[in-house]
Amino acid sequence: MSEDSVVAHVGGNPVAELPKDLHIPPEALRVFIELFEGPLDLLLYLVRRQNIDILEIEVAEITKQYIDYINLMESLEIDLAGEYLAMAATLTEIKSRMLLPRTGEDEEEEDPKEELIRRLQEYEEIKCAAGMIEELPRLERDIHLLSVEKPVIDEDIPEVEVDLKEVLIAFSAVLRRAEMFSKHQVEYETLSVRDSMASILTKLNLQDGYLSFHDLFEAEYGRMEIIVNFLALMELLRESLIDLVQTEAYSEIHIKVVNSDR
Amino acid sequence: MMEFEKVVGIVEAALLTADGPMQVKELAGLFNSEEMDDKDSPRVIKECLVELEKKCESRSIELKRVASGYRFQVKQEYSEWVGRMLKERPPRYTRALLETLAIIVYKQPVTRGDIEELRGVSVSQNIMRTLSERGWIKIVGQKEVPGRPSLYATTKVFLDYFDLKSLNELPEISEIQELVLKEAQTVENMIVQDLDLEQTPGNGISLAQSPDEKVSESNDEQSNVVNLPVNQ
Amino acid sequence: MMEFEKVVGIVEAALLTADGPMQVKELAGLFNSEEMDDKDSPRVIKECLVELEKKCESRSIELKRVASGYRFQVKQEYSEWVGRMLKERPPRYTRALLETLAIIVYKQPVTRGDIEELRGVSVSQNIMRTLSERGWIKIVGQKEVPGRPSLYATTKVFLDYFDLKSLNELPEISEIQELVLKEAQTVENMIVQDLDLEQTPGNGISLAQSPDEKVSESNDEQSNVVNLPVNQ
Repeated sequence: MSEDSVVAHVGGNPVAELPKDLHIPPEALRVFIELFEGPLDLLLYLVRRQNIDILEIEVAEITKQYIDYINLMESLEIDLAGEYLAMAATLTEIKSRMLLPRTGEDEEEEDPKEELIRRLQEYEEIKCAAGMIEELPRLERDIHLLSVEKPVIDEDIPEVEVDLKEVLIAFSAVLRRAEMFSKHQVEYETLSVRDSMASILTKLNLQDGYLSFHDLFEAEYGRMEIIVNFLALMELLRESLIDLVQTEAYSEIHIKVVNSDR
Repeated sequence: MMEFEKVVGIVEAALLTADGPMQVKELAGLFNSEEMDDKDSPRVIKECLVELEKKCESRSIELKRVASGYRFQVKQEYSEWVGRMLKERPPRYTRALLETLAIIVYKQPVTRGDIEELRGVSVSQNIMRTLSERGWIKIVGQKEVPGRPSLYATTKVFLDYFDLKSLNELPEISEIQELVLKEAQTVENMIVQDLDLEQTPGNGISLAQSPDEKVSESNDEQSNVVNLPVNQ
Repeated sequence: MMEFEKVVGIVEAALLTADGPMQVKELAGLFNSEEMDDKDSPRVIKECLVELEKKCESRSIELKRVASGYRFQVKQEYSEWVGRMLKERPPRYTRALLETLAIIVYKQPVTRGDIEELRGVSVSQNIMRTLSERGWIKIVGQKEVPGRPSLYATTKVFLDYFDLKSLNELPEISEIQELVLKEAQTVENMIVQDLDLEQTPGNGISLAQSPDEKVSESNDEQSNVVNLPVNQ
C-alpha cells in the first residue's frame, strides 16, 4: 500500500478507505471545506497550522497534505469546486518540476515554488486586510448619524426625488438577501478551532481521558459551535492527540486521549 | 455682516439636518453676500467648525471630517445605547465580500480577473453587485488588454461609510499582516501554555506520536480506533 | 448605577438619532437594571430632559414635546438657512424606505409583516407614514388572519410620479437582476459625482499598477453603462 493512498490509521495500521461503519457525516466535511475561501485559503491553513513561515514551506509535504484532504473529500463524494482540483494539479506539477534539473532556458520563467509562495503571501495579506476592514468602525453598525427634525420651512421645498432605477436596485438587494438567508451560508465567525481543541482536551482530562461523542455535540449548542467542535475533533485526530473508539458497528463512538506513556 | 454667533448657529443647524456630510464650500454657499463676505467665507466657516468641535466636548456627539465633508455623529462611547434602539439590524458581510473589497481597496484599479487571480477563486456576480449597489466601488476605466475588462476602484461613499477621510488613513497592507500575526502568535502561545498546564503525568498529551504506538485499553480486536486524516 | 452625566448623554444621543419622537418609557427602556433602577427611571429620565432643555439655550436646536413624545427640532429662527440648504441638497430616501417601497410595488397587496419578513428586519412606522404622505401607497383592505393587518398597495400617484401607465411596465422580477447589473453603474455614477482626488495612485497606499498598464479614461456615453466583465 503506498503512503499516498492512506486515508486513515486504524489502531496504528494505515488503511486506504474509511471504515464504512464510522459515521463522519459527509455533510460535516462539506461544511469543513466551506469554511475555506478557496484553495489558497486551505493551503494557507495547512502552512500556518504547522507554525512555519510561508518562505520555508516544503512543497512536497504541503502537496501531500493538500492532496490527502482533497482525496478524503472525493472519497466521500463531496463535490469540490474546480479550483481545488486545479490547485492539486499545480502542486503536483511544482513537485515534479523541482525534481528535474534546471536548464538554462528555465531561468526566463518564474520558479514555480516562488510563484506559489508569492501567491500565498499575497493572499494572506488580502485575508488580513479583509479582517482589518471588518473591524473598522462603520455606518449602521458602529457609527450613528443624527436625525433632527427640521424647522417649519415657509418656502416650497422640492420633494425627494427618486429614480425608478433606485427602486429596482433596492428590490434586487432585498431579493438577494432573502436568497442568502434561505441558502446554506457559512458566516464569518471568530470562534477559534484551536480554542475548541484546547477545551475538548481539557474536558477529556477531567473525565479520565474518555468522552462520549455526544458530549461534544449537545443539542443546545449552536450550529457554528457544533461545526467548530467537529473541526477541532478532526484536527485533534489528525494530530493524533485523540482517537475515536467504537466497540462495534453502529454503537456509540467514544473519544479517548492517546496515551503517550508506554 | 452677520454676528459670528449666529453664523455658528446656522452652520450647526445645517449640519444637524443635512442628509450626508457637507463641504466648507457648501456651508459657505448658505450665506448671501450681505451676510458674509465671499472672500472671507472659507476662513469664517472653518472658524465655525472649530467652535462647533469645541462645543461638542460636553455633548454626546462629535464633528467628524470624512471624505466628502463634515458631519455630526454620535461619539463611540454612546454608540452601544443607540444600537439598542435601532430597529434595523446592520448588514453583515461575508468573508468573500470583504476579501474582494480589500483587494479593490489595496490594489485599485483592478479588474475582476485580477481579483480572481489574487483570491484563487472566481468572484460571484452577487459580490460585485452588492459592492456596486452600496456605492462602494465604481468602474474607472478599461484595461488595455484583449476584452478591455473594466477597472474597479473605491469611492468616496466607501470612505464615508467606513469613517475615513482618505485611503491614507488605512495602514499599509504589509503592516496589517504584521499586526495580525503578532496577535495570532500570542493567542497560539496562550493555547500552548494551556495545554502544557494540563499535561500532567499519567494522562499526558503528546504532540508527537510514533506510528507503531499501541493504544492501551483497546485490546479488543474488533475495536475501530481511527485517526483521521493522516499526515505523517 | 450610572452617573447622571452619562445618562444625560445617552438620552441626548438617542433623541438625536431616533427617526421620530420618543416617550419617557422608551428612553428608560434603553437602560438595563444595573444601569438604572426601574422604579426610579421615569424620574431620572425627566430630570435628563430638563437638563437637555437647559443645554439647548446655547444651541440651534430645542427639545420639543409633541403628542407622541420628545424630539429635538432645529429652532425656527434658522428655518431660512435650512430651507436654502434643502434647495441645494435635496434629501434622499434611505435604503430602508426604498426597499420597503420596492416590496410593496412587487408584492402588493402586502402587510407590514410580509415586508418585515422579506427584509429580515422590522419596518419603522415612519417609513410607512412617509410613503403614505407622499401618496405613493395606501391601505386597500385587511388580511383575514388574526389581528386583521392592513394590506398596502401602490397608488395612481405612484404610477404618475414614475411615468408608468401601469405596473405591467415594470420589469419582471427575473429581469431585474440583469437590469440592475447594468444600471447599478449609472446610478452609482450619479451618487459619486466627482472622481476622488485623494484616491489617485501614489498616495501612501500601495497601488498595484504596473507602469506599463494603461487605464483608458473614456468619458464617452458608452463607458457610463458598463456590463460587468465576463471572466476573460
